[in-house]
Amino acid sequence: MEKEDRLPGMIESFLFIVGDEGLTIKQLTTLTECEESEVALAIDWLRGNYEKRNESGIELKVFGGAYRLVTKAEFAEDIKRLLENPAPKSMTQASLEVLAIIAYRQPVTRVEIDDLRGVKSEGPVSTLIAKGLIMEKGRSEGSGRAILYGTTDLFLDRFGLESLDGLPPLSQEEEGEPIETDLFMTKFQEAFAIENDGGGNIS
Amino acid sequence: MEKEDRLPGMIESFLFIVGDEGLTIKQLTTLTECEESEVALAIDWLRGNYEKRNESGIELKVFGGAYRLVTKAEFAEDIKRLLENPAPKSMTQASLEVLAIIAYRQPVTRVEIDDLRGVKSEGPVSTLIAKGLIMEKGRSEGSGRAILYGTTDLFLDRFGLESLDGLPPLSQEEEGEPIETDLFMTKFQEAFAIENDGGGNIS
Amino acid sequence: MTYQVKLDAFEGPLDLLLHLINRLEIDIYDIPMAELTGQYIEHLQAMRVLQLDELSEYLVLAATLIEIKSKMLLPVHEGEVFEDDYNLEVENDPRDELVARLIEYRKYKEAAISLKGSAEERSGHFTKPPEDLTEFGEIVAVETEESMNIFDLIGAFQKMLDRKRLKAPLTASISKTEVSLSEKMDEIMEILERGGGKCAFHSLFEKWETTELVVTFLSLLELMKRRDVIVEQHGNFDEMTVSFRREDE
Repeated sequence: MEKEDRLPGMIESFLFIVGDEGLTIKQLTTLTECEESEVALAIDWLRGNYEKRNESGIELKVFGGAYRLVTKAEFAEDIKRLLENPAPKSMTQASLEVLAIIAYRQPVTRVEIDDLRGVKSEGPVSTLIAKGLIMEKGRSEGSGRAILYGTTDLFLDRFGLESLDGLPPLSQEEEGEPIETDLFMTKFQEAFAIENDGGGNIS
Repeated sequence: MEKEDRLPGMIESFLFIVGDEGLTIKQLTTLTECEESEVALAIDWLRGNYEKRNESGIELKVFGGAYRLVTKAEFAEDIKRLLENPAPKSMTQASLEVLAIIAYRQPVTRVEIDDLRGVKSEGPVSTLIAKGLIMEKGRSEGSGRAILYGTTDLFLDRFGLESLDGLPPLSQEEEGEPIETDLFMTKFQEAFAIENDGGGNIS
Repeated sequence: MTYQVKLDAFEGPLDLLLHLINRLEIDIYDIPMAELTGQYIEHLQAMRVLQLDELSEYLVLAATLIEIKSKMLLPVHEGEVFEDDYNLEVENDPRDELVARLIEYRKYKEAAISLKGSAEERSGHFTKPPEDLTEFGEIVAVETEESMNIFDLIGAFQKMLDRKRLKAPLTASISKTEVSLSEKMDEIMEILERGGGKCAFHSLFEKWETTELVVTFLSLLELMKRRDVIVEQHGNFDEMTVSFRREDE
């Protein structure tokens, strides 16, 4: 009984120590020497508690299967202000497209990616590897034994996904114009308008 | 008024991010853009709150004028388990980080590795040596004659590389922009070199 | 119609085609091939700035468009159609394959936008570097399964650079606001004053922050250059002392 009382605090202290590494529920189970169900309960309790204390600056999130303590989104601006450094350059549209194809279709070869996009994707693929977002996941059965690509755990973390199941479903084509398309087109046009006004690069 | 409400959370998020370095009340005053008295009040409130929530795993402490979030002493024994645990991801991550730095920057001294990671890398370095993945590759020119580390043939073998040229390039961003601290360290070392020529040993 | 387009804003021929379809308010399931092909080729002509290998991909699609267009222009001769082929003839719209490709591509283009959104949201949550556990004792060298590969290595490195990005500017921005070279020089002179004109070299370096150490050191060098202070060491491993430079020297 006493052990259980200590469990949330113990988990909290572990998560604090490991910081951005996070811990999986399996690791937490080993570390706390408790049952997985108890750990899951304690995590839920902790998570709920952070949410309740709305004056709190941190909260508990799970990305890529690893639980971690992170600062609340509402303080993002304050933190960015204090960091003073330019945010890491956002990815190019090309890299994002390639990443989306790999995320949803993995494992996938580069030829398939090229075909889908109608352009060569060599550059974006190596950029994504260098960023640690995708990796080789074996070779295809075919004669060419082409490299199959898939996403990494870092991808899940960077994109705030619990697991690959957390990817939003691809838009289903319906008869009539899907709303998402309009939204996308509007966004695209906005980008375009900016482009035309400012004359800068979209990248 | 609203700003005041956000103050404890903001301070908590700041303290969380800086980790073991902590922040002085002066720094917090600058960072939050509040009055020192308000900050002091918010800290007291935060501290009291941590004490009240006795299920909490962390608390707020002052060491040498710097406020820090730390784990509660009662979990010290449990945290030791984090060191002995068979496979905490963080340990692997630490070794991989060190290995990556050595692979891409070799030959490299331990001080450089520590500096890049912002934590001591003694443990991972000796683990990697024991595993035969890295080895001593001579001594640096500097006054300390620090050991230079490089990767071994076993490393190439384990990671399926023909040669070091087979390492995928890291994203250009990283290569291009020198990290601020690196710049400082370079200056520092230059300054030291000058000093050394003129005078005796600094140690 | 003159329409200024920045062509490198397109990710490829399919992207350009989608853009045109939207701008011309074309129903993607019933594309007027003549109009679209015309517009597409018009754009290609403006694209001469593109590199040849990029252009070739656009040209391939242009050829496809022209092929579809000409197929559609071909009159369907009733007599040549076998009766049991009738259904096939109806379904086999020459545009089908292109439409399917466009729709498939559009799916991922949308997914890319939503991914970008999740990345932005995620970037609003900051975390901290792992604590240094050495105070708790010797880190046990852990034997892990050797299933790691080069990609784990890259991932680990990227993560560390991120962490660095988060950490370095934070300490730098704090020290920047707090210690400038001239402030530090004044501080050193004050310390000397208090110490009766001298102090131990190492006592100036008791702060742990890298940037502050550097500033202190550079200040000291500057003071030496200006001949305000002098640094002396008697024996090889003796303590160095910093002192005011005497007038008569």
